[in-house]
Amino acid sequence: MSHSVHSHPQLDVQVERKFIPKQKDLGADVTWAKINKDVLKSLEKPRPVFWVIFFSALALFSFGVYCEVYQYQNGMGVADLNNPQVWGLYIATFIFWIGMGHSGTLLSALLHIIHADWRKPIYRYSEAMTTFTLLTAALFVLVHMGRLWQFYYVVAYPNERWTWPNFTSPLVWDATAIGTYLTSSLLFLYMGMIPDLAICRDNARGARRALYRFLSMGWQGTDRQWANFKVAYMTMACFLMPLAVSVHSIVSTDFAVSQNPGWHVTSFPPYFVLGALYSGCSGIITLFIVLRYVFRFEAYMTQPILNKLIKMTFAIAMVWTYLDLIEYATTWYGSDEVAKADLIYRATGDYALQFWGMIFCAMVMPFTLLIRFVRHNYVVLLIISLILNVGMWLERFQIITPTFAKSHYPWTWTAGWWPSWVQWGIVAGSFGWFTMLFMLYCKIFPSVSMYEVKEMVHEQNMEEKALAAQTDVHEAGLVPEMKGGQA
Amino acid sequence: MTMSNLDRRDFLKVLGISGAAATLAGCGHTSIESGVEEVMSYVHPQDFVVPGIGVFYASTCAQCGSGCGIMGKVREGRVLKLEGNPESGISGGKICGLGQAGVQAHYNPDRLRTPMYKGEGGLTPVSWETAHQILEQRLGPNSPLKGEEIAFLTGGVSGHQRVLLENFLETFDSTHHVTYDALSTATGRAASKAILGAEQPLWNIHKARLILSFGNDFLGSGVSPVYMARQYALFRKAPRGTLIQIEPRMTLTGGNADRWYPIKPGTEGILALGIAHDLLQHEEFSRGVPQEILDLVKNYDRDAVSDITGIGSDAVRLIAAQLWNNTPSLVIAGPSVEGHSYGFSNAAAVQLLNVILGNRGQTMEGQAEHPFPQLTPTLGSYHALADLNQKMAAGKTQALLVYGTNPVFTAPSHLPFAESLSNVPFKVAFVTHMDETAGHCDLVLPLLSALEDFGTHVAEYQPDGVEVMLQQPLMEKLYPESKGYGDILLEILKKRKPEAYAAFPDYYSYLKTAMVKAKPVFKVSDSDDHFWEDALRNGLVKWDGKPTSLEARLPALTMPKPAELTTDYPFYFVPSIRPDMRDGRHAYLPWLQESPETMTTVVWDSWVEIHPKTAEAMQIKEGDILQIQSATGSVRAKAYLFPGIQPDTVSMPLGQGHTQLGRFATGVGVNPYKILDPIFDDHTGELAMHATRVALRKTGEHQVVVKDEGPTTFQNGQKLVATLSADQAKLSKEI
Amino acid sequence: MSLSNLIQNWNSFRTRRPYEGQYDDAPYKWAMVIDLDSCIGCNACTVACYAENNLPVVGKERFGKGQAMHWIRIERYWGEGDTMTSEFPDHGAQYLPMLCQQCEAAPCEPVCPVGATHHSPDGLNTQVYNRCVGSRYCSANCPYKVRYFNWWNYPDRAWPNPLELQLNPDVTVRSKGVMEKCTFCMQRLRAGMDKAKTEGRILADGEVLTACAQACPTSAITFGNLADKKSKVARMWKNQQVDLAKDSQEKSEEGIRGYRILEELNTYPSIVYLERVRNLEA
Amino acid sequence: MKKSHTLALYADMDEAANALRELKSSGMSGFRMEDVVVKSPIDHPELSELLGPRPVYIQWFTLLGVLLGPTTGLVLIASAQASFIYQVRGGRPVVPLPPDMVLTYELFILSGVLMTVLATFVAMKLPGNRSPLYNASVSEDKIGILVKADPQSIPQINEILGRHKPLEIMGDQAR
Repeated sequence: MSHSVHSHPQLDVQVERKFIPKQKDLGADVTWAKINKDVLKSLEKPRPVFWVIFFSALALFSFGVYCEVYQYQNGMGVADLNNPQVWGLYIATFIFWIGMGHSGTLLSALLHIIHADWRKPIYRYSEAMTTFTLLTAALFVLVHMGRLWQFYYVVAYPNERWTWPNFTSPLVWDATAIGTYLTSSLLFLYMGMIPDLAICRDNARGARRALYRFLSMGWQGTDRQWANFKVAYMTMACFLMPLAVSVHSIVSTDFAVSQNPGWHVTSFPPYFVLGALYSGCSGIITLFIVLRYVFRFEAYMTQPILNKLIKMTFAIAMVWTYLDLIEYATTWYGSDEVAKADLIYRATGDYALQFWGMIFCAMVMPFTLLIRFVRHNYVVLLIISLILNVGMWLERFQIITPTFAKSHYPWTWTAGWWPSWVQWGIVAGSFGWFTMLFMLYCKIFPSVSMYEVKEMVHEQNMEEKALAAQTDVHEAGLVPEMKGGQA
Repeated sequence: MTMSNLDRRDFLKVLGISGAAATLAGCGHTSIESGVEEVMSYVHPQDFVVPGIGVFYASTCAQCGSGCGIMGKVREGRVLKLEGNPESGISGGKICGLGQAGVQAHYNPDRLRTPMYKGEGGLTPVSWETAHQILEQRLGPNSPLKGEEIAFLTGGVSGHQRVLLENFLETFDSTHHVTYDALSTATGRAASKAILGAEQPLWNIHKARLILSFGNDFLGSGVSPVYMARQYALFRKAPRGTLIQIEPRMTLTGGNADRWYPIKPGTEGILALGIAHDLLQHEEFSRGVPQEILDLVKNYDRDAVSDITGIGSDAVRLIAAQLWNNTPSLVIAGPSVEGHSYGFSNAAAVQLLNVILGNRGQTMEGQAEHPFPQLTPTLGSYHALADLNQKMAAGKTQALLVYGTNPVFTAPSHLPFAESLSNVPFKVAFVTHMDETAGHCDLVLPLLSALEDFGTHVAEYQPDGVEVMLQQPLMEKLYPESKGYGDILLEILKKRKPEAYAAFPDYYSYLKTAMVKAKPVFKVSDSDDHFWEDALRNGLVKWDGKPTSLEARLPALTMPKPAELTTDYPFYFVPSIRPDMRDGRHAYLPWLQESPETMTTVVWDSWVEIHPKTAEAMQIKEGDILQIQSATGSVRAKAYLFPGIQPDTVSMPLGQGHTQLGRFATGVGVNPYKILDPIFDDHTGELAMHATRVALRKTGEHQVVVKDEGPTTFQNGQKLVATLSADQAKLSKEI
Repeated sequence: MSLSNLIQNWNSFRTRRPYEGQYDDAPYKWAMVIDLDSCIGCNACTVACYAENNLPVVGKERFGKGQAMHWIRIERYWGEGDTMTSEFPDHGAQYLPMLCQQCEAAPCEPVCPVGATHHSPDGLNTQVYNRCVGSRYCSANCPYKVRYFNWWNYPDRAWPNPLELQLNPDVTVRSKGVMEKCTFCMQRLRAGMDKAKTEGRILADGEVLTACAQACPTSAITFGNLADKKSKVARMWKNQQVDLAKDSQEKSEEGIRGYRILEELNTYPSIVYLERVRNLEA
Repeated sequence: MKKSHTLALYADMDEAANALRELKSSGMSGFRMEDVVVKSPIDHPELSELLGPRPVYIQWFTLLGVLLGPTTGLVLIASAQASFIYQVRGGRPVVPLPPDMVLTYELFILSGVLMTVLATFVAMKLPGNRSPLYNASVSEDKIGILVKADPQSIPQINEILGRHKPLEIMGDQAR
């Protein structure tokens, strides 16, 4: 037990600092009533920067819509796609968005299952992020389609011609998996929100009250409701985790079941899942910092929680790096000469900048997370988390484009293919769309789970009480607040 | 000369319609031409129209002079597709890309639809009445024109179009029919005539064990590519013959060679003499060779030849050895041999090898004597145009009729044809499309397309006896205001010489009468109508002519040593002939523009080919815009790095750079004709197309070369086109 | 209905293709042989295809973007490796007419989300334009890259009046957003097979040809019915010791030229290429 | 007999637990422990001992979902494949098992989730109306004990509830 006494030079006060075993996830001043007050306030009065973000997103989205309409009218040709380069940014960004969604599930489902309580203040927006990224990804399925107006052919519906989708196509698996994932995540998000919606209902006025009243469905917080709720929530969490794993595995089969060099890789499913979690986690860090500031969630989105999040991100980044490197290694030491040539092309060819950019952003940059300064400086951390995601986007880009550029068939190789402004516009629009939806969500629904933070507070209190009952509080040094300052 | 047992004079009369022989009026039309401008309900369709079922009609391809028999698939009154006519000995049921595109020439959106007359503001549409009035006023019975005051300038024409044309000129007491061909092979023909006694001997490609081709692109842009390609296929079957191609720039044929040698342009004759030198070491070959030749050849030992030509002395030995081992062989010369000031000697030196090797009667024969020489094609030359140009410039020509040629586009800039045109008071163009020459004319007459008009064709190269090919309309005319070439001429003729022509209501009846009159020659005992209908159905009439034998002359030759390249113009300039564009007349066909040129795969453009090594030394990358400067002029084109070219040579394809030929041709590429230097063959006076030398200048600009090939032109280890050594192949066991 | 169908035909629904003798009882299995020694690279086949199948001319700009629509293309290679082995192409160029290989186990088929491309009973890899939604997965998965997508509404510009009068009424003009590819001139086959069926027979050898085979001046393309053992194409396959249902061909001796391109990818193509022969000592 | 309701609000969980304990041990007639409802902002599993067995049946619905969903799904997919004009694709069997398994797996999860959600709403009696004795503070930081009993027992119950420092007691017969 260390016991140190410092003197404050200016104020000439003696600060007696106790050994602090571990900072709590939440401050001691967080009470149940404060939680209600803070979170409900976020629905009404965010910082003005909220509107800046919202309208910028709206503007980006509008530009994306313009590009899409232009493409719809004139054909996919405006995207400068061509015979080997049939997919371009659309599929790359599609995977990016699908991937982004996975960490929400990781936080809300897996950490729930293993009772990692630090997830509680941040899982709600992560789960919302999952839902909205899936919605954004689903947009790309449509944007990418040559005949958007016939999109319903992909859906299995009975018709007089007895035609069905082709169930052997990974794209149909995709559609099914994403449909399942979107439905399940949305229900999971909604289900977990019901007690909070009841809180909103109990405090709102006017139209909002009607909305919350409708959505909370008459939740009263009775013990029977809670008991059922807990079982149901746990069951769904148990479904969601393998679902998330299957979804990105299936997305990886879009590539892995094909013949193309660089795609026909056995390790693709875990590689994709990890990549998804990785980009999702850094996305969560980004949103953590943004929400914390915009909605004044400083009391809930605390440094200890962020630290845990960063640790998790770093660990996932390392596993992903490992999987990426074994993918290269198996190709390098394998006997598939075409795949090997493709790998060399990725690293040295027309898209070498993107390749090394990915290596730098997604493999090297995570190491900055080990620096304490980075973890504690939110501006720097925000930038780094964005860089990580740029890296992950580049990773998707360089899965698709170089493979098309240098496939089995030399005659149709392309050199330096580059997407047109329409593609970039739609990709930018998708970011606008996501941000817009997400910000709107945070403005309308509680983006911090009130009841679960209350549980956290409750458990912290219980813990303290139990400890306090055992030993002398002062001796054990378990009270984190500073004492003194009165002398 | 072989002659049939029929009186030939008689036939000349008949086919020439000289005198009162013309008695038959046009009787019932049997083609779909009948019913013109009648809207027919399918409730009562004509017998030959079955909705939904395509019917094939035979005709003749007019896209080039090869005279391939074709069949047009006609459905619901529209011609949809052309196929080869299996009856035709030339096409044998096959067709080339250029021929396929005939339908696009027919349906081309830029077809001229009304007559045009030069007024205040240039050419403006006029009615046919006006056009006829003008024609009658200028060329009618009261026309004072006589002799060389009138000139008829055409590309190669044959059959009754030629007969009618010459009959037309005859009424002016003129024989001033000028045939101009921008890709004239007159020099080569003259050399062949001098050595072998025939301008265009028959080549029995399939019988040759070895073909030594000096720049002759017989598979692509030669005299009869489809027939040659068919023969080539046989040549490649067991026992497989070997093709050696020697040329400065790889042609399509060169691309198919077993061995391809890049040679310095203009040194082909020297190489041929070098090979002859080697061959004449053997007594077997030297026997009977005159002393002049032995003296001439003496100086060309392998090393000397190797120095001049850039072909290694081992290669010279190898070529000679193979000629020695593989008999019969066939040695042919092409444009790159002829296109020099000493082109005649060059080509003659090449032909000399055939004589030395004894290929006459084996792989080379004379073409069968044509029973109707007046139907044979007129073969164009450059000097014919130059002569005409001189007369025009001197103001001797009062009226000029232009048909099937576009000299304003193809004449080099040192032949100011467009300027000379302004000296001619009356110029008429017969065209389907407004081209550069028509743009300079006073009266432009819209012709029926080749798929709408009647005609007969006789090919320059008659491989199998003699065929008179029939061209018949495959559908009704698209534009009511267009007229057949024969009909227009006939109409004037009727006025000028009504006693001979009044009986023919139209060109069709003229044609039918003439053909029917010729029936006895084809040994057909059918009735006249049957004969005619059979001819139309088959698309041709055939006469079993036997090949003639060739002579062997060994004239004394002098072979100049080509001048070295200078620092001012350090590159040889070789214009290349695209099999589809030819002299540029087909540039308005979108299928051909979009067809990647086989050797480079470039589309919709002009480019300059340069060897990668040369490009590297000059730091030129693909797509760099280069200025190609000759003593005469300069053009700018994108660089294309091409390994199949002699490193001191640059090459540009002909045919692009139109300023006026419809939307698909105008503004595409540049016209290399305009930088050709005024160098002429000493013997024939032909333009030496391959003698120009140029300098390259980088402009610093860069544009992407639009082409089909990607960044690699190699198979990169994939088994795509595998090559098997000929000694391992077991072709004789194959099916 | 479909359930009983499922149970009744379970065995046939569970069969993998191709298998030995698959077409023994079938009337037709369309196949091709392309003799690369005869092919001279003259582009007659490609233009014939434009004419027969209503292929749009896309123009320079779109061609430059790689959006050309040539169902059969002539590729010209300068060598087998990845560089020139000598300064000049001493043994000429290597021409390769590349068209849809009508693979028996076509990689494009299983990946189409809507089943727009599938295998017909006579062994063709079909493309149903009406069903296509334009996901382009088939093209992505095609190792030969012979599928062409309608990036634009090509008919808008490809056939200015009256060029559209040339269009073949038997062939659909494709609108934007659908995938297309060589059909082995399906319309000709269909008409021929229907005619033969009414006459109670099967098509004779050579009765129906694809446009490319019909045009080819050197007859390098042989097209026919592989199910008919007496047809020329079947005899050539046998002579060249290529078995439709094998993914690598054992040859009884050296010098047999028949091979299928990228056969190692288990695509089982229906086109056999015959190696180009060159007198390498010349 | 018509039952009456009473609701007591507590600031402290321990007090609420004591009140429940006393209610349970009082053994009075006219009321059953099953009729006691605790309303709270969070789940209090520690109270379940006092409240007696309150079983949850959701998992059985889930089981039903995960059994029925994939089975019907697989049969439907296979039948659809069989009825689709006998389309062979890429040489694969018309009814290929690995892809169908992928879809079956997704349907397994989807039907599981949907049945769970359905069962949850049924079990939680949602959507439903709040009882008249709902107080908004139970969604903030208070704990409510709602007792349903015979009207004559209500005063006694109120008394027991009142002994444990309630913030408020409301009900049909509230003080």
